[in-house]
Amino acid sequence: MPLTVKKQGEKLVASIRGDIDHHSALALRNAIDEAISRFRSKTLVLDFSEVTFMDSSGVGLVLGRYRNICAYGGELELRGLSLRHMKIMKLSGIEKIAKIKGGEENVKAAK
Amino acid sequence: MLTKLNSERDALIENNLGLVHACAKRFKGKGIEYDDLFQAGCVGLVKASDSYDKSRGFAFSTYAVPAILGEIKRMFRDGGSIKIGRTQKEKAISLVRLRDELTKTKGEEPTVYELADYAGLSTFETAQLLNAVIPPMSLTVFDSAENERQMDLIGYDSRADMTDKLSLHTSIESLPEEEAKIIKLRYFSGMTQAQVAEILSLSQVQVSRKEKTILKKLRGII
Amino acid sequence: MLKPQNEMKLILKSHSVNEGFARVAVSAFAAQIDMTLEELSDIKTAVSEAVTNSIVHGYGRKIGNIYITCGIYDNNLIRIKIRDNGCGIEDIKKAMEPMYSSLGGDRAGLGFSVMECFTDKLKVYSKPGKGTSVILEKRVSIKC
Amino acid sequence: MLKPQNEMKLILKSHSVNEGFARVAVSAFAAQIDMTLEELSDIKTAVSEAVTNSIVHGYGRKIGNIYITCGIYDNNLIRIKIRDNGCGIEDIKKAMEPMYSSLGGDRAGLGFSVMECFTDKLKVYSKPGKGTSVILEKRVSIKC
Ligand SMILES: Nc1ncnc2c1ncn2[C@@H]1O[C@H](COP(=O)(O)OP(=O)(O)OP(=O)(O)O)[C@@H](O)[C@H]1O
Ligand SMILES: Nc1ncnc2c1ncn2[C@@H]1O[C@H](COP(=O)(O)OP(=O)(O)OP(=O)(O)O)[C@@H](O)[C@H]1O
Ligand SMILES: [Mg+2]
Ligand SMILES: [Mg+2]
Repeated sequence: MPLTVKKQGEKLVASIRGDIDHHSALALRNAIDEAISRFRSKTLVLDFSEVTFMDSSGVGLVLGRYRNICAYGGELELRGLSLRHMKIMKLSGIEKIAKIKGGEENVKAAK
Repeated sequence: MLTKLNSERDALIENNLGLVHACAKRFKGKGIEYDDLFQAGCVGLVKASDSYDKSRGFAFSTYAVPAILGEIKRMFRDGGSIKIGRTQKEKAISLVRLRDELTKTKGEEPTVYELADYAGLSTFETAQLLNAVIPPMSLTVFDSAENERQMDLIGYDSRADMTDKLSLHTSIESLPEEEAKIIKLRYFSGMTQAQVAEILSLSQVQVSRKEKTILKKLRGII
Repeated sequence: MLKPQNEMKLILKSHSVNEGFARVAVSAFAAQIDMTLEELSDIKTAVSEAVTNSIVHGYGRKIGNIYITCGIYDNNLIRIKIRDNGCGIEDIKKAMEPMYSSLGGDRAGLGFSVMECFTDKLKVYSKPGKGTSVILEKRVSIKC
Repeated sequence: MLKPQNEMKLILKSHSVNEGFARVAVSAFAAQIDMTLEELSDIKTAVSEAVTNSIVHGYGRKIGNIYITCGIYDNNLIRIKIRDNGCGIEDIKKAMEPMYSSLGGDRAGLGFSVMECFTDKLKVYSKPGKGTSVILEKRVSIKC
């Protein structure tokens, strides 16, 4: 599974590797949701720094995990988004609800 | 009788070296030296001439070409069986690195043609490889170009072999706890500086600075 | 539309494992025009969206054929058509609105927006019960 | 022959620039089965020979379509068909003999021998004036 889930302090960090499309998103979703319910962390961090391809299925993956972590009263943080992936994310307005870290330049550059 | 047979066999070999050249030429530029391809092909030719039976009515080439190709094919096998994923990934990573280098030296992003040209690959192959992996390390702005290279050195470069890693391991024991932790997380767990910063409640800039000093120190020790 | 300089047609089954293959095949073909990696990724992303729609919406649980045509025209124009014989779209205008999705779950409703964002032209033809065609055009920069 | 688990069809023009694309497309599709790099390049090599023959011999100076079907079957069997509507082959047995070539120049007459050597099965069907089909089969080793 191209996914590593680690507990880092209070945070649950899920690092995704490889391509995120509709085909790969299903397994990623199940694994991340399983980790959310097991660890019950207040903060879910999704790390995209090793994602090689992403289309709108990646946005759906994020929105779905956002809904899920909200149900636990937690919050969502996104890391390592490249300029290109940020551009796609921003079509959904996700930056208004999730904390985006480590790519401030990208957030701005992606208009 | 035996000597006659031998001279017949020698003639067969000598007269058909052209077959070996024809076969070897077919596989030029695929990562094996022409001389080696030719050598392997000759082994096939010798085997074929040993077992060739004229009375069966086949032309010698019908018999020899599959034997020659078979030996040449074995050469490619003997490189060991490499799983696709890994080598493709390595190749792709070096392509992206090449792109970054070219971007730096030329001041603008190279096109796929230019990349292919530099890497000596076809454009189709290049496109396919880039599909396999485009490491976003180089696409993200937040990791400075410098520590990318540091990561490459220890993370990906196959020349940074195990002995380096092992000696690094023993030297780390002599470091203060926090410093040892930074190096372990960065180079043995393969984490990014941002990840390490998170764990140690430091800023990424602090991790970057500390890492540089520790590496200098380690180089002194090693 | 003039005749393409070169053209390929690809027929795939609507298995989701083929999404990745469709991206690779189209971008490998398109790469015979010289362009930057960014432009190549734009094409990949748009194709991925259209193919995924045919799989997810067009055919749903069924397995059907997806027809992809990719043509290379003068002045570095790439034209890609992705067609399915699936359920079709009732209201194309509504379907193309950002954040609209007829499916719940994890769909963001952004597929068409992404296609628009990463190409120069997007056309959608569809007939309910018959199928859907998406045409993507991208003109890549000419370098000397 | 049972139904394939997955299958793709590709239609190309007989421009020589498409040889490379055909190789890449087939190998990208075949790569969904786990195999070694050598096995993958065996497949590429064989496909390349067949496609080149359709371009060089089948169509010659004309430009026609080349039809490639690639199917993945149970037990890691890959089956590839390369078909053209070109001039066809009079004497298939003779054409398949090593070092036989109907064209002079740089052609060594090794194409069919290479296909045979790098696959597990090779079948050739042809009708003069109608066209040629080459079927290549390769069973790749299962690795754990
Ligand atoms: N090929 C198709 N066949 C049938 N309906 C389609 C097709 N493509 C798109 N649609 C319809 O258009 C809607 C919008 O598509 P779009 O790709 O923008 O969003 P989505 O697929 O629902 O979500 P996302 O692409 O973000 O995962 C879909 O929900 C679907 O109802
Ligand atoms: N698709 C085809 N259409 C018509 N004739 C063909 C086709 N494929 C092969 N042939 C005939 O079979 C002969 C042998 O083919 P083969 O590939 O073995 O050798 P070649 O193409 O002549 O030389 P090489 O492949 O070494 O460059 C050809 O010379 C040609 O006459
Ligand atoms: Mg969609
Ligand atoms: Mg040939």
